Amino acid sequence: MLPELFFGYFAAVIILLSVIVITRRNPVHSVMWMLLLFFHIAGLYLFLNAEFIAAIQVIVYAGAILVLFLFVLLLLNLREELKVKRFVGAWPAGLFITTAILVIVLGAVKSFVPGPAGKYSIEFIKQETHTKALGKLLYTDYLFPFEIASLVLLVAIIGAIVLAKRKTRSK
Amino acid sequence: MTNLTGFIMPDLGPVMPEIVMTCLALLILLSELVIKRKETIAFFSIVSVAIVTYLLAGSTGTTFNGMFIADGYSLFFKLIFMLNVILTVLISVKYIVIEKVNFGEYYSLILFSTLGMMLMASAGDLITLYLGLELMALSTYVLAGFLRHDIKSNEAAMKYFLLGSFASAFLLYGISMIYGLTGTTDLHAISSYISQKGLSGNPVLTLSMIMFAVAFSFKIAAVPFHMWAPDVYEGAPTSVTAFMSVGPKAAGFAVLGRVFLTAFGAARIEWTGILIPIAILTMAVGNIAAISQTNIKRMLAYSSIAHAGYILLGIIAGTSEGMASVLNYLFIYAFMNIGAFAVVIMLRSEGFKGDNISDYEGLAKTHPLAAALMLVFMFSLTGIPPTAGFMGKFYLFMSAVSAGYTWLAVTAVIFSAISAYFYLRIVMYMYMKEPKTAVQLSASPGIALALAITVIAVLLIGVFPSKVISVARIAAGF
Amino acid sequence: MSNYLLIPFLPLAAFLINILFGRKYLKENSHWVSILAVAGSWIVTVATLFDVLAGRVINEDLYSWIVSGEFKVSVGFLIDQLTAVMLIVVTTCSTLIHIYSVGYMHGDKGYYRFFAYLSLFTFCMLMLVMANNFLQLYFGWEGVGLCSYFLIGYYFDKKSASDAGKKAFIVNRFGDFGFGLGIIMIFLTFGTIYYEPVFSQAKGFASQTINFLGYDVHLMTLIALLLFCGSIGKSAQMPLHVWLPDAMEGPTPVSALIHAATMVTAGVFLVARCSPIFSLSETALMIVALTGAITSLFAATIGLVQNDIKRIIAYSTISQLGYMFLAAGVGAYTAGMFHLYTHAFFKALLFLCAGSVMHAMSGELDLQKMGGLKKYMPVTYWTMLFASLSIAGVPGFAGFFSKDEILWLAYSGSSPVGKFVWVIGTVVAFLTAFYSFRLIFLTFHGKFRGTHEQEHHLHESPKAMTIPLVILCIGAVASGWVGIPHLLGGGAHFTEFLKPVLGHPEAHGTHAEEWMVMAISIIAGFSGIGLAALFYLVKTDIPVMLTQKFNAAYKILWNKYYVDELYSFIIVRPAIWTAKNILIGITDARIIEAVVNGVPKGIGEFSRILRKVQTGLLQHYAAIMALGVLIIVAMMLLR
Amino acid sequence: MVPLNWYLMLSAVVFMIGVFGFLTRRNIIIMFMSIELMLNAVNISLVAFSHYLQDMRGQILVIFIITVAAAEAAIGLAIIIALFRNKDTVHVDEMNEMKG
Amino acid sequence: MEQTIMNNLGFPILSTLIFLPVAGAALLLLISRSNENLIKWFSLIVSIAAFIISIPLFAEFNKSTHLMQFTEKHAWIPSLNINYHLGIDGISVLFVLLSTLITILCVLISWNSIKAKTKEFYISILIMEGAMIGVFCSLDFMLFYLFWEAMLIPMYLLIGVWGGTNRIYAAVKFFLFTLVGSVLMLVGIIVLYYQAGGTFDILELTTKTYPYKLQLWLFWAFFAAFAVKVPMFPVHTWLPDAHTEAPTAGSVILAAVLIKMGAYGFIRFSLPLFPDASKAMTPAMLTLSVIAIIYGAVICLAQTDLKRLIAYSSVSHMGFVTLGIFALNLQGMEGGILQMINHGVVTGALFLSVGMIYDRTHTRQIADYGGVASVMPVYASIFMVFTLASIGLPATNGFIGEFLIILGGFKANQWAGVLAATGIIIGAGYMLWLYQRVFFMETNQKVAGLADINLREIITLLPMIILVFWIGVYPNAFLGFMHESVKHLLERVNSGGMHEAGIAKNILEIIK
Repeated sequence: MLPELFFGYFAAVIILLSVIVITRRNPVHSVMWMLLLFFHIAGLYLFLNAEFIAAIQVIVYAGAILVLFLFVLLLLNLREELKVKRFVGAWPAGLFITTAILVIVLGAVKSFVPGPAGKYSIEFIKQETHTKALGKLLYTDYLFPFEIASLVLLVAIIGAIVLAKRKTRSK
Repeated sequence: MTNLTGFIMPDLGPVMPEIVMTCLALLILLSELVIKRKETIAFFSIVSVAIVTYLLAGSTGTTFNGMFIADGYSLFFKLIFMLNVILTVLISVKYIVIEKVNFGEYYSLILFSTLGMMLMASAGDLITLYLGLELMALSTYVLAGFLRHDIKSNEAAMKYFLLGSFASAFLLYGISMIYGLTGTTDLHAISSYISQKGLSGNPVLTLSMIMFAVAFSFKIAAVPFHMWAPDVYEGAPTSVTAFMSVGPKAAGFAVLGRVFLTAFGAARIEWTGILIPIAILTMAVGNIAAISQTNIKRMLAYSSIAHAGYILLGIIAGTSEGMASVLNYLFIYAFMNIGAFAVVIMLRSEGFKGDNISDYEGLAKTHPLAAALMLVFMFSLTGIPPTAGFMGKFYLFMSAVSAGYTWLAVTAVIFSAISAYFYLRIVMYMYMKEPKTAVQLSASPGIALALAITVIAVLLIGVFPSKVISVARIAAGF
Repeated sequence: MSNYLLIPFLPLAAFLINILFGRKYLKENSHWVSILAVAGSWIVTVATLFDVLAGRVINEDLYSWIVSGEFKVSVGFLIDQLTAVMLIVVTTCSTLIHIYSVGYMHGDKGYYRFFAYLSLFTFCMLMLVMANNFLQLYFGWEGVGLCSYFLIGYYFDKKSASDAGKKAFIVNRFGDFGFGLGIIMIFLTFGTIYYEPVFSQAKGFASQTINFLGYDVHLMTLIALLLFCGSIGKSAQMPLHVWLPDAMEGPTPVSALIHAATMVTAGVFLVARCSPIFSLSETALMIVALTGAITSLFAATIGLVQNDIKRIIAYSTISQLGYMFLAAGVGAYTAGMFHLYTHAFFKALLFLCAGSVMHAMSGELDLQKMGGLKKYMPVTYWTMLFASLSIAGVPGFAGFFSKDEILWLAYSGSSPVGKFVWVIGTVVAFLTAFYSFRLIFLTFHGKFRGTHEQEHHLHESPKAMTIPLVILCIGAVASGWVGIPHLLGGGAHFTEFLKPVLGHPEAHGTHAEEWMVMAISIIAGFSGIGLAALFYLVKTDIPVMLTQKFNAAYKILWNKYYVDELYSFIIVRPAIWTAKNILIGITDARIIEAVVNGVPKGIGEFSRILRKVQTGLLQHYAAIMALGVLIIVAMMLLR
Repeated sequence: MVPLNWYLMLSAVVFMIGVFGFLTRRNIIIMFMSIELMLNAVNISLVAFSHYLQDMRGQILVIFIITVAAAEAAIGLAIIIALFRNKDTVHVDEMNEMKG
Repeated sequence: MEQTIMNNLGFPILSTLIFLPVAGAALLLLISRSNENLIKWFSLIVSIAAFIISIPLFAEFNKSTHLMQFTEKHAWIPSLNINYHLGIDGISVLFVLLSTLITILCVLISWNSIKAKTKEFYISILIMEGAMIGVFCSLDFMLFYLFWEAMLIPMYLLIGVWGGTNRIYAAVKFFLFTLVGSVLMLVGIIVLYYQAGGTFDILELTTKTYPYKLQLWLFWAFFAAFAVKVPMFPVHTWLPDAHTEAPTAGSVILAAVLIKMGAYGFIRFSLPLFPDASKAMTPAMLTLSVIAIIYGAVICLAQTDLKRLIAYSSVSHMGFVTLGIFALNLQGMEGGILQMINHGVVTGALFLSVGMIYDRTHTRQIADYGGVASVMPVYASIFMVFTLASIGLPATNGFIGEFLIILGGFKANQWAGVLAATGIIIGAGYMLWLYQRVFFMETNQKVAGLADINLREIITLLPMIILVFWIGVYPNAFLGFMHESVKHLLERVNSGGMHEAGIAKNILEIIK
């Protein structure tokens, strides 16, 4: 019963916070609520025995990405945002579409049958420790994607510089 | 395995071209610091691509636990990507000077984007696939917004970026579902699990296929996930538009073919049901919307949408014949589309945008050669023999008919006939109207070379398609 | 013995020489080429005639023309008795009229052209009569029609002339439509279109019926009637007679040669040539006879009131052609041919005389403006008088013998309508005499009614014109003497000559009856002349009074029974109206083009709608993507 | 034990909330945040799968997703800054230079 | 069974014929744009050379066989079993000759009338020639289709660039009309390929039999392509526009060769490939043909534009051709083929003639003419020859064709024969009326003082005049080519598998 209650709490809060995030008039408030949302998601990860993921959720997502958002928001200084309307005129149409998809998707996942179980049982992870298990995999089997990810980040750096730098160097 | 000491370095042979490509791209990125003449960088880029192309020939095999597959299929796509890079660089050299964005990053971003495409073509695992896709996409977002001071370019980048991320999210949702359903992300493993368990018809499988279809449709600009394309094509720098119209589209088809034919091979009935309406809509909307365009880049955007529709026929056929026709078509498409963009780029000169269709009025009188080249490309895009475009379409329709989709082929040919209307309009403007303004062509050796390559290829493949078709057939697994 | 080839090909050569070199080199000397050629033909014809008289019939192929499977046809020549008669008529008339034209056409700017056409006409006419198969006949048939078109429209800068030429050609096409189908039917029936095998096999099909366009019809009747369609057109019979009066727009020698002596009689020749087929169908013969009879009456009545000198003769021609068909229709082909032969002379003569009058009157054609020309142009007067006597059937003249034979055979023959057509024929004989002499009296007698200037100008025509008149006059008087019936002590040589080809009907009558028929026709002729004399010489106010009293009838006759108007109303105008308003206006423009232009227009409209969907707004794009997802998801998962 | 389905449903709901936000908000940055929301929804399901399938792949994918999200954030925000400089707005319904 | 007779001339004559003009066009590219005289002379020499090379086809042709002659075969796309396979038989040989001849005339007629973009013009003409010959020689469907569509490009340019005022509309209409038709055929070809087990070889395809239902579908797919090209009613409306707006050379090529390809397609492909469907569809085809004959002819009565009138007369004349073809008997078919040549000669010549006077007056309105015969007597005479040939006067070529067609048509269906014959009456009507309005009557001020045609123009028309009479007087010289091939074709059609009853049953099934 307890896990269900626990899940129930987190699920309810996550959904609630999601709704709050996307409905705030002030983007800064949205970011703040999102921070809270991420913490809850991290909590859910812990509940799923994924400590490392929970950690980076907080550190990278909440700590880096959201801060970047906040930074940009403050840079842009959107004061008038508080006065104009938040949603586009046709938001009920959006609501209808999303709800409809949601209903169908929920109908589809209802009968979900998971695939075959792997070897990383909870006991195994507990014995190996989560971070270590993950790290080993990441640097052996998933070395290749890992390298690609590094390139993605490199491109992001180049891109950010190219797009956001102020002075043009062209002759 | 879990013990690090047991780690055996995977075979790097198959992945060598990508590794070299990465190194060279980084080198070019750094070389900008020392080399002042950007043309040299362009030249280096072409040399790098040539080196990579050379390496491609010797590197086949599967490595990284099946995450990277270098087979004929990926090889052929990589050839298209290399071609794309070479032609794009050739037409860019002068253009980016005119646009005042002559930065070295431009070339390295193109190379990184191409690297992403190569990874997509070779992806044997959904994780590499996703990362390759993102690598390509992020580079392209940046390239689309490369004209920082141009509002249209900004807007194009913004639209492309937001919608692209939106589509990626759908892809991820699909990946997560298929992962949950099969417990793996390896394409072959997924395939064998699905056929073994008889999962065909499972709603979650269908849902995840839909999500894949959505994300890939976005990349290939298929209706209704094409909405970004006209705006982005228009706003992005023309050379980037040319690049985007071939590279990411081909990469999209590479993963589409790989995922749907390999991983979801057993659920063909379902995914043809998804793709057929998309294909028809794509052909319809692409061809019809192009008719009333006034901007040539936008028109070519719709044209490229329409072409995605035709190519989908080869995927829907679901046979190796179909795949061969897709490969063949994309190869031809690279030539004719970039050729067309090369002419478009030539019209851009200092202080003159030259991207309105009306700018082409009387081009045959002022610049007969350019007009003649454009004519060839337009007829090729329409699919009129003896140009390569015809051979490409012909083979596509053949594969569709051979797979039993005669009615689909009929639909396609009718839309292809409709397409003649807007391609001919360009020819009509060039040849049958009097010039209003004196258009200045900004020709350069690069563009001249690119045009020579493309036009010769278009005509040569149009008359002697045999080699390309047989190579495509080998690549598609004959 | 292939000299006969010279007969048609000499004129052809003349045509080619004239048309190629006439304009630049020959100019006023063009006539020499043509005259020499046609005279040469005449000489060869006479030689050939003697061969035929000696019983030698020529039937040879020159070369194979069309071969398509079992359909084989050659250019070939058949010269038998019938052909020989036609050859004589054609070459003689042609030669004389060529000569006449030298005077008549003198100084015309298209002099070379005129002679070229005449030569071409002669060639075609000769090909027509000399053919040994139907298709070559058809060639000649259309060829003479073409020349007729050229020559009617000779003064092409006159609208009326070019209209008339066109009308002649097109009206003839209506007839040829049937003729052509007839040839096709012959081929499909007999497997060949050569005369000889067709005629020899015809008897075998005598009782056969065939389904034609859904109706079961007697085969031979069908073929005969289809062929007769051609005759109707060419010989200007009802209802396709309308072109001939208009054809008078051409130069008068042309009217004489083509529209009196030769071409228009081709229809009669066709019926005579196909007599083996016609004879097998009583229905067909009856229709031929009735068509001929009615046409002759009909044309004669119109001729009564016309004032245009050439038109009167034209209606007279129609009427006389009707006579010939009447003859053929009662089975008296020889009589028909006999009349054809005599008619050629006197009718050509009439026309040439009319031409001579016109020459003197500077082109004036209206009888009402003539009068008293006798003293100015005696040769013309006397020759024309003889011609009129001949046509009126005054005993001793050529026309008398042929007309009498027709009437007698109609009366006595086995045809069911024989008696009826005899009555009509007799009435027509009376009418013919009347209007012929009306013409003579109004033209040559009384006082001159034209302008003073015209009167001053009156003169006899030059020798080149009068000599042919005199020669033809001899023919008009004496040509009938070769066919004097046994009753009058003659040998009926003409009939005997043609008998091998055409046969001769049994006459079921006594000598007394034959005398009676002859007497009635003579009375009819003389009363016609007498009445004309009364009306136009003695009491000249009677015609005026009559026209006032019977105004309605007069109007109808004056307007030629409104046939032209009727055709214009039911064929020409509806066709053009349909073309303009229905085919162009509705089918092409509103239906086909509406689809053709409408579909692209619709696509274009749709294109603009699609453009509107592409709003440039990110949310809309995303929404459409999401909507796409929704639709696909719903489609795939809600099944 | 919490059924796997619950996680999936949670994930679906969050994902669709993200979609809704993307479709309806005018502010680009919030639209961007909606995308982050969608990614997090996927992450939830991936981690759940990973847990229930006793397989680490899902979690590895989550790591990559977070990486890519960071990269996307960098580029996305750079684009937004570049755009804001030229256009002085962050409202998407004011950006339709190109349409049709 | 060996189906072809190898070329024994010592050189690949058909390839030479196809590629000589194309090579000529390529060389033209190198000639300086400003050197117009050289361009013209060069094109003329190339076209004459092609004609001279084509003469052996006439002289060396073996008339005693239906087999393909002068054949060449090389692998082209081996992986799809597509070959470069050329050859001609009695049906196609005359069209090849006609194409080479017409091209010379087109070069000559354009000598002074084309003033802008001369180089492109002659390139288009020469490419056109190569493609036209290719269409008639191809024995591989793929090759055929390649040439078939390749023709569209130069023709589109000819109409659109050098045409009249409304040229763009006409060019686009022409292009789209024909394209829509031919793409359907493309699918048909592909279906046939798979049905026959993977071959595009026409000779091989025509030896096989196909299921009746498939035959019907494919028949209509091919019909779409061929009927548009012919053009049959009701898809004829592109023709008046294209003919009217095209420059003289364009109209001539269009009339003389291009629209023949539709009818040629019916003979070469539809009939032998789908004999049962063709037989079953004969009533429909005959009906459409007869409608075209009468419809085209009647419409001519109301035309006010010279070229438009001739264009509609083409509709009518091509109706005769299709009637002859679908009469499915020897006379009709031979007449049809001959009529195709005739129509090419006559209508081509009429367009040439109209072009000559148009160059002088720059008007196509009939009302602007009148009395031309007085000022241009030579021209008038020559025009008369073609007018007469057009209305089918015996001793001209028109007669032979039309007579054989009506004979064949009548044999096949009496109504068809009778109604077609009415077309001849109307034909005489509109042509003579046209002639009257242009050449006769009082001289219109607009044409007063025009110079008669010059030597170049006479030379241009001379071959046509010779052909008019040659075919008219001695048609066997031409009919002789086709006897064997047509006989063979008809055997194939008439022995094609199914019984009448079976067909009737099938039709009922389809109606249900």
